[in-house]
Amino acid sequence: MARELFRFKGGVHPPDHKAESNARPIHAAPIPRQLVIPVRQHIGNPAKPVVDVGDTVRTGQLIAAADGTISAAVHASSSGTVVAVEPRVLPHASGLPDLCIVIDTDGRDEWVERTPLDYRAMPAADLRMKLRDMGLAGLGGAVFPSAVKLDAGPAQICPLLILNGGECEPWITCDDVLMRHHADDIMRGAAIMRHLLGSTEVLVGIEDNKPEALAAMREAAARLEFAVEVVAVPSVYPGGGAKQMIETLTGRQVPSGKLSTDIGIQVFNVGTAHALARAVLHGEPMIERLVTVTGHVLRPQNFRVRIGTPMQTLIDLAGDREGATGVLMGGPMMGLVMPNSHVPVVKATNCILVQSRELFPAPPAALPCIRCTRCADVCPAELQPQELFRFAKAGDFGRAQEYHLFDCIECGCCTYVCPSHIPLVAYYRYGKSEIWAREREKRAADLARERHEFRQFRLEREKVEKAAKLAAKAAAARAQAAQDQARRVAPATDAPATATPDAAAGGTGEADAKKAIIAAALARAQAKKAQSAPKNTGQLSPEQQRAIDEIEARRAKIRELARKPLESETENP
Amino acid sequence: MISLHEIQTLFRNGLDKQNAGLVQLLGLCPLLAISNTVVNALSLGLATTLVMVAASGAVSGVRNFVPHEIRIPVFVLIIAALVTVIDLAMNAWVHPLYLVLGIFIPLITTNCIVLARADAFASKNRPLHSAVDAFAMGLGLTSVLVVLGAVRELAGQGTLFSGVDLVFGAAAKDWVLHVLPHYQGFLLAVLPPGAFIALGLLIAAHNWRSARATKRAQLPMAPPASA
Amino acid sequence: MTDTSAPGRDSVTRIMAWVLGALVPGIAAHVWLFGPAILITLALATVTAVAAEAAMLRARGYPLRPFLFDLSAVVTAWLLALSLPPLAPWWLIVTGVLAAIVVAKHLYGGLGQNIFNPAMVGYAVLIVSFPAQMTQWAGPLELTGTSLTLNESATLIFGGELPRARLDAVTMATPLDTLRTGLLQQLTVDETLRQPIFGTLGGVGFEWLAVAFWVGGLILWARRIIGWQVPMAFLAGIVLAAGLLHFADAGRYGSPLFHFFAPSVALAAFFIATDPVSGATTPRGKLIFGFGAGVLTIVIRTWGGFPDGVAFAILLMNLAVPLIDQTTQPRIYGETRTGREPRA
Amino acid sequence: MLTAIGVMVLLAGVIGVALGWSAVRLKVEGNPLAEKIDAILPQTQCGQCGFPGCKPYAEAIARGEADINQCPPGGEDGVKQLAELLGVEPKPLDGEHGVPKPKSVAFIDEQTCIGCTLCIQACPVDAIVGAAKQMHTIIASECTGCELCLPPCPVDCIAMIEIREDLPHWKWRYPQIQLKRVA
Amino acid sequence: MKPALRNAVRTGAVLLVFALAGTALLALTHERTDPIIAQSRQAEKIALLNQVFPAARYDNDLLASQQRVPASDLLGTRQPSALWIARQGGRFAGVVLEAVAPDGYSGNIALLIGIDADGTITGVRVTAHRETPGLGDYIDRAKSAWADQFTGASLLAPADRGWNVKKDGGHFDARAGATITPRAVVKAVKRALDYYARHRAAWAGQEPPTP
Repeated sequence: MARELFRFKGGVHPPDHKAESNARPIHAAPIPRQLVIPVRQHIGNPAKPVVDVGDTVRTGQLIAAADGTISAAVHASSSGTVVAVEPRVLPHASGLPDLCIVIDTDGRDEWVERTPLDYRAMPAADLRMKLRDMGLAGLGGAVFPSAVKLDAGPAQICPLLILNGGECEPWITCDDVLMRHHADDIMRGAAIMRHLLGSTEVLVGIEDNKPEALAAMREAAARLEFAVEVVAVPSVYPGGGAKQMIETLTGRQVPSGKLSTDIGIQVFNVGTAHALARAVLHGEPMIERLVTVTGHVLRPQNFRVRIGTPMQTLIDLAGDREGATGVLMGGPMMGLVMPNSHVPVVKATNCILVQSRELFPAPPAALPCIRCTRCADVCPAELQPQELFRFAKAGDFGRAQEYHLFDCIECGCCTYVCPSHIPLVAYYRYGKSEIWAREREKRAADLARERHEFRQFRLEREKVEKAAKLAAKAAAARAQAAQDQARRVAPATDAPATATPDAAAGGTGEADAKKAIIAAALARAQAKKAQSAPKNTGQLSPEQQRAIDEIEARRAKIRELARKPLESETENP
Repeated sequence: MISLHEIQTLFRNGLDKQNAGLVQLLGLCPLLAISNTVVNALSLGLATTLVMVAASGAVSGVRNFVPHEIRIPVFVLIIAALVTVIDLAMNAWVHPLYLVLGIFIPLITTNCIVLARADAFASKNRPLHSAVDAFAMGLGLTSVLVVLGAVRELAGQGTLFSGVDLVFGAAAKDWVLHVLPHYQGFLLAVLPPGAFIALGLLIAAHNWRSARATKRAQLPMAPPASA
Repeated sequence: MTDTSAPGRDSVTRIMAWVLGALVPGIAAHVWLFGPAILITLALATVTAVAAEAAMLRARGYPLRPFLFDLSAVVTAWLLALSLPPLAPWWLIVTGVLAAIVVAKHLYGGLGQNIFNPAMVGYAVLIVSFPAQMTQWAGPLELTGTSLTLNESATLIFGGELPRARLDAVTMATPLDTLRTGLLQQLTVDETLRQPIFGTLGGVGFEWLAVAFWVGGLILWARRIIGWQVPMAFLAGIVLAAGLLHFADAGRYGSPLFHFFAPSVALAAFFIATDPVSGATTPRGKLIFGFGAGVLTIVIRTWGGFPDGVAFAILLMNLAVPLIDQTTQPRIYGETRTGREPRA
Repeated sequence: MLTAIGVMVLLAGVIGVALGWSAVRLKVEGNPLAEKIDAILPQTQCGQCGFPGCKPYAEAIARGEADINQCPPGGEDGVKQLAELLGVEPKPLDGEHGVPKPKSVAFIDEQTCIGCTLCIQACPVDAIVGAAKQMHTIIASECTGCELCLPPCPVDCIAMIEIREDLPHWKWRYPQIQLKRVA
Repeated sequence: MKPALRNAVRTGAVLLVFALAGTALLALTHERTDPIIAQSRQAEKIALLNQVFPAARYDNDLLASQQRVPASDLLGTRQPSALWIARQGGRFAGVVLEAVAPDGYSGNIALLIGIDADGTITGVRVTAHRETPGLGDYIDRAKSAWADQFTGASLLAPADRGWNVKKDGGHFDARAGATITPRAVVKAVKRALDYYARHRAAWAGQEPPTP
């Protein structure tokens, strides 16, 4: 058992506040009257709604389909009627609305037919497609579509699989209680992952402040037919980060800008393994998850919650208290401030942390940075946070990128130790989104430049062509005029002489003229056709074509709609 | 020839808006090195002004004969010749002062402000304009030098116009003003670092003043525009 | 917008308070060895610094409370006061503190923005402008046998005069000065060191002052207020440079031990060079910064125009900090030594 | 004395010849500066600067014929970048060329559009599709918001719609720390 | 002609003309000012010598009497230096020596020392030094009258022990906190007197140069 462990650089030891919520058993939260299910719950493309207002849906029914490879489907968390497909406020720091499917539940919770999958018999690619359509996404926080992560790449093998039971953020205990009570399901999920990734070694990393979870997982591991090593790792924040867990267990670092699979390691949260087992072995899509409700509530505990349940419902279940000052989704270090307490639980919601003045006093006023480098000492990404702060603050984003701003994992260790109480992570988030916005703007500018230059080129070409055409026309007209004149002159001088051949020639001449007229008409028609053909369609990319198609489809619909009332009007009287 | 308005503009640029010492920060080497007393500062400032006026006038006069690609060598040639003439003249006729200003007279040749005005202004304008511009610029530099010299001399040794006898002979010794009698002396002001600090403070004051001026100018600008 | 992560308990005020606390052994030793004059200097410097800080904050439109209570102005005042001769006249103290707080700190943008160590700027301004007053050190009690009382000190500091004999009785050149003088008189180091002012390790009295600063420094290190890099590198720079010179010609250059136990070295190593604002920030940068300051100190002491070189050495290294920081960026997580792995 | 004059004159002659020769032979073709300026400009192609497009304006700046403050879509930020590139003092935008507006895209009211194609001809980036006597549509992702399509439209069916922030385009705000008294 | 060549000839010619004009101007100015400058230099030198050896006490052309002397430990010199011999009515009246105090706080201090025929100092001036400003630079006559206290001194007055700063029990003042510099100067002056004593006979015996 004496596995050599490695200490990653940096990290802090905040008070863990786990005991508040991890002692109580898991409660299944009742299904609320209304579910609000966002189509954008994961990283990648948002799912596309496949239901309309008025449709009745059953529990586990697909309501929005995955769009592209990096995407995941969304399912009805309970049976009922779709009452709206519209933007609603999301559990997101922005407080902006985004497309959600709203279901009024009927309380019957009637499931669609659930078919377990025989994963051993299926081709891996098919299984992954299936998982994508079952909405599998990582439950550790990043919500990356699991199907993508279960692809071991061209090599089709990923020797080391790590189950991440490191729940390092204070207050959160949903993984802890999941491991205590559902260790076997987690291990079954691990078996499926091992199958898909072709892993030869499976490690489970759990922090040593969760002895019950460690014991339960070890027991479950002993019951397996393959070897799983459950390793107790030191409790250091952010030791539960995937990269930190890898370093703790193997001593290896994921190269900057690469994926862990590039060094033959894949990491999954234990919750994801559990959801995977439910999906494959029971045919249940991802419609629920464990959520810790803690902080300023009467009975902090973990709930099994249907996706789309309003957070306030859970807070009420845990015992709402006077004096709440706000709600965080996630822990105190990395959590996001919720715009209100009525936003729905999503796949990423591991914890609802109710704040109060006593538990989370307002931070003292920020003072200037004194460059004490305590932040650098605790930064697990081994960055120089004080420099990043300086650049982000000054708007020097180029330098910030040079100093690896994008390697920042926003763990909040720097903010935690800063003696000047500077909200450092807020500056990094600001810097990152500014850089992204600038890149978007730059791409747009490049596109505009390119299109403008193409247009200039096209206009130039058209001008040349037009000039050539005009010149040709003028030449033809001159020739015609010369011919006419010749004709006018010829009959006058030589009329009788040409009279006889004229009949013969007239026949052919007439035919020629007719032919010419027809040709001209054809040409005109063709030209007209060409004119009325859509312009600017030569240089369209597939996306643009798609956008146009959509517009056309909408127009057709509008036309139809415009016709319909007329028809009905004519029918009615 | 040259309108009053043009002269005003040139002087406003030279003395304030485009001031060589405070805004363009050109010619700092002599500015910092020689501004430890008012007399030194004034003498070097006037010498520089003289060179600038002569050089700008000459450059402007020949500007139409000089091909673009050799304009810099020609300008430098003109400036160097003029400076050397002034150097020799000072050496001959105001020898004591020459001893104090020493190497800074020949260094006027490399003073960027002279070449900068020759290239930026004189090579594009008529001789009279160029001479006036050079005079204004030189005066601007001189005024900064004198202020700097006064500040440093006063702070450093508590006097004004010390060394005036070097220019006007021993009889002028009594002209020195002992503003702060029994002054301990603040050596830093006289030493080179003091020059940097004093110039920094002067630039700060100038920036503050022009910032305030623009603020003032902006406020009443809006209503007349709409009227 | 709130950043959600909960800040820990440490604060700038606590850090500064620890620094002040760690100076107490040094101050106590100072009183013990040189008489109570230092207390007057400290008090005057503190009052001036706080007043100047408040005035500048007000002029720049900043709130007074958080910035005055961060104690950084008091730290600057104490460090400068401890670098001055104990019997320095009041105007010298006030000028130095004003140069430190007004020029070096606030004209550069206030706390966190000052590229130079304010206390050392104050010291440099004083030694350049008033070298004569800055070399009037009180002799250690052990040698003079008498020291000025608090009353006498106050009289002297605030412009009153003392009988010349009384003054001569208590002032003498510092050991560093004496060594320099001796060497210039063609005496060898050994001959010079036989003079009474030299003790076993450094100067009589001075060596104990150094030890007291060491104690304070080690407290700061144990409390993680300062890292080990800068003090160790600084001392290494001192010992190495002095050792090389001493090894090359023991007759002309003082021993590393002597330099090591100069109070200014101990004060600089633990309290001044470790100033985070004006120092280097990367781990390797801190080593270079400290080492460079140490070597420069010896170089300036040996060949410079002023008796001690610590202040100038640190100011010079302050200048080099941006360059040092930029060129010593540490490897980040997942980055190979030779640079980033090419993207797959 | 004569030698000095001789040496100087000889030197001057040689250097003059060398400079004159190299000025012709070593001339650099093209204008890399204009390209750098063009890269800063927003590529709206709106012509508010008085030039037919961003590139002509960039070339004019490079030649010193246009000032840096004539591009309202680039905003004060753009002026600042240009000033930095050219090493001159930044100045406020010239109001004669318009004022910066929030970023918008054109939107065609399809009920009113008569399909005259005039806007298609006006669009500098070919972001309008459609045909004669059919309704036109704007490809929003390619519209630069230049407003050049507004004046030619005979029925005023084009409106500029401000781009609202949505989730994918949302940005974290600059952390507000109130240290300094607000004057 | 090729365009490059044509351009080259044109620019070459223009620059040549300007060089010619410029150099001619300089040549002219030089012609005019050269004698005046030479005069000024002489006057300057003689003024300096007169500071340490009053003009009233000699009647020869002091500048013309310049001699080169080899480097000497007593003068503190490492290179040959100059001395000037003053005569009154053809008789030896004194000498002006260049000496160096090598042990200043920051290196060499260059001195000019005038000694009359009796071996009494007529004046001492520091001509070059790098002493700390405000601390050791009061030896410079421009800063203080400190150097004047040597005037009238000789090897006998003060006596041997007296050739020291007061702090070391000698006769000469020194400011507190800066004794290294004056110490060095006092010693250098003393050694120059020794040098004088050793060579006086040779200088006095020399014939005055015939005019």
